Amino acid sequence: MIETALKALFILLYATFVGFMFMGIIRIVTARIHRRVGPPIYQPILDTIKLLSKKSNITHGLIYDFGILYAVGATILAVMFIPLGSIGVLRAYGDLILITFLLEIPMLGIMFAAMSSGNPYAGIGAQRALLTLLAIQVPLGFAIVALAEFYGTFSTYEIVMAQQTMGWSIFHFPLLLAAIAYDLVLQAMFGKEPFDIMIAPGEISLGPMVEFGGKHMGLLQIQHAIALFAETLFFANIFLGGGVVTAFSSSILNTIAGLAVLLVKQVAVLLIATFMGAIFPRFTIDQAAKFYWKWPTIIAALGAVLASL
Amino acid sequence: MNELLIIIFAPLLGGVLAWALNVRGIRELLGVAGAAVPLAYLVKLYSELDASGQLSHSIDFAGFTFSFSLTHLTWVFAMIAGVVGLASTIAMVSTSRDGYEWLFALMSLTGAYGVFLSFDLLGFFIFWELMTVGSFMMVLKYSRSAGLKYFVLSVVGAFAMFLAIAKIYALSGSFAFPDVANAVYYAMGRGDLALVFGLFLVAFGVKAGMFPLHVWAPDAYSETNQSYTAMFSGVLSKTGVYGFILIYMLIGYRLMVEFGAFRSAPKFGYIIAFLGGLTIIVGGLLAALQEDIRKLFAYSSISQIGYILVAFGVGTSLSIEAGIYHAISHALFKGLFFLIVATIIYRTGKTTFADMGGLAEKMPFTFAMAFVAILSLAGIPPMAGFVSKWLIFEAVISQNLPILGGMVFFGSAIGFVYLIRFTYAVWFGQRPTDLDDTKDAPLPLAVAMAILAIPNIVFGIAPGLVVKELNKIFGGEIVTSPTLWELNLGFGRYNGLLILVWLIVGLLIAAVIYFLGAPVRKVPVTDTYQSGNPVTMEYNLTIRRNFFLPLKEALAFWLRISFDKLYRDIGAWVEDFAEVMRNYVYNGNVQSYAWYLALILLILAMWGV
Amino acid sequence: MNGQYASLLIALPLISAFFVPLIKELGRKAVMGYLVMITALQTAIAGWVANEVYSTGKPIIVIAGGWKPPVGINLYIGHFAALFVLIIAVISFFMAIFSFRAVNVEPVDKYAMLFLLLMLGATGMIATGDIFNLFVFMEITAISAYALTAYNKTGEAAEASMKYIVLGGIGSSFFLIGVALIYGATGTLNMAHLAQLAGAIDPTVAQVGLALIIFGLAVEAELFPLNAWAPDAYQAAPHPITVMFSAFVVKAGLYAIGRLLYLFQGAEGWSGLLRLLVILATLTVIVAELSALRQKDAKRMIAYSSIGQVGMIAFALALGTQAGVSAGVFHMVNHAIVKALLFLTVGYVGVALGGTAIENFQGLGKRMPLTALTITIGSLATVGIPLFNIFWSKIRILLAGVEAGYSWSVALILGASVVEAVYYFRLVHTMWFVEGGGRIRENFAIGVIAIFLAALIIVIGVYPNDVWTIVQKAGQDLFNVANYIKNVPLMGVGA
Amino acid sequence: MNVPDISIYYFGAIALVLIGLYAALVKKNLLKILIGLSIMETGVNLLLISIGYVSGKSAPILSEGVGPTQAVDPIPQALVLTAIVIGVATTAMALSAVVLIYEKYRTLNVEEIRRLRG
Repeated sequence: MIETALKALFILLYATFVGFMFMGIIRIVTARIHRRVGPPIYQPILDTIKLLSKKSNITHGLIYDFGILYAVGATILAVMFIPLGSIGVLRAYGDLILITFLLEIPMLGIMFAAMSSGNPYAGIGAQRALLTLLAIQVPLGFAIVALAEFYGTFSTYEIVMAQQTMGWSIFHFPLLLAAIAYDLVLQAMFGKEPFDIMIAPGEISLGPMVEFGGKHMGLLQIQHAIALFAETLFFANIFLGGGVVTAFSSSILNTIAGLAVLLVKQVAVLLIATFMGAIFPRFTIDQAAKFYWKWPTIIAALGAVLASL
Repeated sequence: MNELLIIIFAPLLGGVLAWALNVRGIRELLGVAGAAVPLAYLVKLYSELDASGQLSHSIDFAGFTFSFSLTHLTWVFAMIAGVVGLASTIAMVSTSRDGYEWLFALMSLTGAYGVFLSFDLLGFFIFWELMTVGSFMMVLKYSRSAGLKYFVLSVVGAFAMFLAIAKIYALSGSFAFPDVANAVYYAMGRGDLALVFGLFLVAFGVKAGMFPLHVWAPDAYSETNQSYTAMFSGVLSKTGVYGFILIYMLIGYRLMVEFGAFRSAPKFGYIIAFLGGLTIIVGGLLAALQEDIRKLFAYSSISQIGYILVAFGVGTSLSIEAGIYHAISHALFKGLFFLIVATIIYRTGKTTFADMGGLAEKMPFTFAMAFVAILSLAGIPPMAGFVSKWLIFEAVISQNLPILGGMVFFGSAIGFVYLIRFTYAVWFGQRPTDLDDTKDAPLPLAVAMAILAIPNIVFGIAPGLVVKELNKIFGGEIVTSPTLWELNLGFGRYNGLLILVWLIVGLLIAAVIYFLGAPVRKVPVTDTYQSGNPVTMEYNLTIRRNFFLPLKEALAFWLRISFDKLYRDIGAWVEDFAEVMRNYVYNGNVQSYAWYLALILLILAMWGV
Repeated sequence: MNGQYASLLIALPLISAFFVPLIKELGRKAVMGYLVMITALQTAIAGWVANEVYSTGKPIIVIAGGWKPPVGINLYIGHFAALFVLIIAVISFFMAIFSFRAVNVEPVDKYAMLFLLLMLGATGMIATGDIFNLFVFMEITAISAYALTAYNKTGEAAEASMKYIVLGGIGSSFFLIGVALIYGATGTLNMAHLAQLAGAIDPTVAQVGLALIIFGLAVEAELFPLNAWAPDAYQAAPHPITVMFSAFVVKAGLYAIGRLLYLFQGAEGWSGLLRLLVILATLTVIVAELSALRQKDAKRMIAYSSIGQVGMIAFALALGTQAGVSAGVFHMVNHAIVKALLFLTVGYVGVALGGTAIENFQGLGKRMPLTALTITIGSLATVGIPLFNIFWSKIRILLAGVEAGYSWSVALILGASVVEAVYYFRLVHTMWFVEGGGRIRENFAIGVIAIFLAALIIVIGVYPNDVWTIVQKAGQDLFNVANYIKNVPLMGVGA
Repeated sequence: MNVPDISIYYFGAIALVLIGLYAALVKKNLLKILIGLSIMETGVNLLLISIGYVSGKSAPILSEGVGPTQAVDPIPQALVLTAIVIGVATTAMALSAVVLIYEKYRTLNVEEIRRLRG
């Protein structure tokens, strides 16, 4: 019990910290691509602390508060189910479908909170977010199907273990296709260009986020950090072999090494997304939908069909 | 009198009495009693059923033998009818104003019970018709065109079924399910078999709302008493679903033998599953584009039934069990949704999104119920809706059916999409000033909603409860359930309690951070960021129409294809044809009529010689 | 009591018809009262006969003038005839009451006479055991029907009557040719005797003769396309007469078709004739239902519907199986009740509101609730909703149809039934959910009759067992020709 | 071809029926149609009679020197008598209907007497 609690606490802190670092990395890398210096890597943490310590907060009602809490809670829930190297609180129940759903539901909380403010920008943002979700769901679904059919199991942990003997998923052609599609989907999940339509800074004033400030925004930053961590972690686990290291005799060393391996893989995923985000302009929402329903879907479907053979 | 017959006929009796007496107060009492009695009997019979495995009763009537049977399968479906039927009738206490509605609502409930409990094809057909008529009358009162569309499609379905039944009867000389299954297995030819399957597919497809036979549902579901729609969508559509199980029970083996399998799914099942998948997508996309709250849920209902069809089509024990589970959760959350719609309409008198907004503050209880329903339909763990969807996903994908897998995935996203639309437009945003003194749900509606909301949560956290019953249907551990909270499929696990606990943990952590921060101050809807414009309530701050306009534009090409229009065209064509033919044949000239006689004489002469 | 008293069934209406002119002077009320009295008496006799037949299980054979068949002419009141004579009497009785309210055109005495003759003719057609006698009764029916059709003396009535006469005349001529051919080949006119000899007749003669007889009867039985007179006549005739047309005149024709068909079971080419009849019957159903779809006049609409139902009965009778015949007889009974109710109530609306156009039915649920309710019950029953009587006979007919291998026919009939449902429900919707005028007082006697018929519909629908047993016997009577031959005491001339 | 002499009556009768039918099918005047019907009936009656006719036999009236074996079949004759009566009644009915029609429509052309249709 205590061990579980400690593990959970560790995962939570680690995920939050690494997530904030990722946010910093994104900002730095983007800045460097733009030939700017960029903020220090810990800048997001500072921002969040500032937000959380605001002396005056406003609310638009109970749902406005609860939605935020729900988003953070659900994100925490999600991260618990994803195997983190050899640490994992609920990885035995880390079902592919469950995790996919859990990664989506924080958005529901944010939507609820944003919409309850009654701000029209939030409404448009919610609409765009949902259409993006709709757009990415098809390739995402096929990618998950491909994985499940290839490995014959839905357990993320078992998939990770299978990769230790069979090699990474992306070295199998059907799953390579799935991984490409999934990576394109990640772009939208991160909310990066060219699929940052739902936030669209400068266009609809951050969309769903427009009304948030103070501690609400702070909580959302934390949620964002954890979600960023969870999404990259999930990808690294299911496509890039996860982080299982058995080279050392000490299990603590193995764990640390595993975390390190995972971190490298996560950063790689992140960087790809950042590079893509930095060079593409924003799509319109129908362009995005048509895009996702075309190439990524075809690729992922092909992968799924091949995997099922 | 036999208990099964009481279960079946109690609602009808209650309805007839309520209609005949038609005294306010007594009418409602009789109606609710009519729906409550069968439920009580079902609960009472549970232990008996558990002991014996099957309770049967048969009577000779009108020269036929009718048999009724309560098995684990039919008990589950009858319970759906019982619970949702009861909730729906309780809600009708608030929304229904005359005996007419009580009569026909309860008549259709009797029909549904009869369909579930019948153990012979003729009884099945008769109750099917009874149910159709009852529900049709409910619709006809509100809209003639919606009613007739519903009725015509239903009757086409029912007659298709009848033809199939007659074919089977001509072969077996009996209607009883065991005899029928035997006769079909040993004696039916390939062509007849395909025909019977096709006819059943149409029959049950219509009632379940399967694409492309779904077109009646949006109109019929919306053009009636919304309390009744809870039963309409929750129970009556389940009879179609149950019909698909009957296909398996009666002709499934033979179809499998005769036509083989596609991958691991039987070929005939794959047809069902594929149509089910299309149903999910079409229903869901159209739901997102509706401007009327009732229609949104009508299409949503269609879409959700698609899941059940996909599950049934795959044809493994696991997938069928998953389908039944989804039938249960669909009945629960969709019943709940329609009661919510009923409450909204009852309190505001409005049905379109454009006229609503900001009701969450005014109707907190209803909103809480809506929240449960939304989470359940959207498939958010740990709700009943998630468990059943999860089971379907696993069942479908584990059978190596990637296309179907993609379809169900798409469906879950589209669920989010239209639900948020509903949430946004009804509960949040700016409230039109004429809704400022809207009250919360009246007591009967509140009770009815609570009846349906509680199982939505319970069956999600403790899926073992349901699975234990469903396993009995198949007589084996299809889904193992080590504890009440946990499901284990071998290749996937789910634990409702753990999710709940950790969600609470997550919420607590978030709450701690939240409460560490400075206190909040409430501001009105006008006090928001509006690009620097000052805003008063005069301005419209909510997107009231065409919320998903970009989706509509992206789908423009596909939206032009309408089966509804096709059927209407066929209908119009038949009417025109009838008109022309009538005027030519019965042209009023007696000499032409004499020629007809001569013509027949000529035919007789040619045939005779 | 002696079974020979059953001949009163024929004698009573005939004699009383001739007494009508005598009481003419007493005025309209007296004539109508007389009519009610006679029909009540007829009902009593028919009830007694039916009771006799069903309790002994033996048919009553009335032998005229002591001449044994086949030389003498006999009446054969078996299970079928007993049942239908009763139905005819009961319906006539009701219509006599209805006539009080519905028939205001003079001369009423002629009306009463023709009314009784119509009843007589139909009774005779069903009861007779002689093929030429059948022709005579058919002509009595037809001529009184011609006259009654024209009774309202409007242009339409005369036109309808004229159409009926022309088509009926052609039909009966050919019927007579058929009889002549059959007689020429067998030398007998007695049905039982004919049945005995049927197998031995020259096949061509038998075929042509039978075909012509069926052709002649089909005009009366409203088979498409020989039914073109029917909608006009139904529409133009006085309302009570329309009820009688639909409830038993056409049934008598159907019965004759069924009886003769099965008498000639042994004849060659019989099954071919059956197939032709099935085709015609199916067409009848389809064309009639489609024609009813957009009618603007409710009475005409129901007339077409009636034709469609009759087509279904003909279909059942032409299946050539016991199940089909029994189902057909069941449907005959049910249809007689339902259509009697519908034409009665619709006719009553016509009388009360001055016409039967669909517009007059708007808001009828509020204006004449009882009438509207009974029309609704009749409509639901016709459409074949469970818990109403027609449902049972309809599914039996269709099951028998598929069993006999006519799946395509059944499919088409089912398709036509969809159409039927549409126009009936449009009517129901018009009555209950469209706004109409103010409340109108409803006639008590007609209300009682309508409620009685509606109750009958529901009682049979909810508990069909007893009626089914009865019609099964009647169906056997029709189908089982060997029994028929056995029951008639043929004199000397064995097979 | 060995045509029995009785055949001529048959042919005659059938010819009459066909002539009547022709009139009913082709003539536009209502009265002519009714005349056609009458001709048809006559043809039928003739047919009936000829069926019972036996060459060289006398009428079936019991009188001096005419026993049952010398007479033709009496039944068709009885039938024809009945049929003639029926035919007269029908014709009378029809003519009265025609009178009424002419009063109301002022025409006897069947193509114009079509108020009831469809």
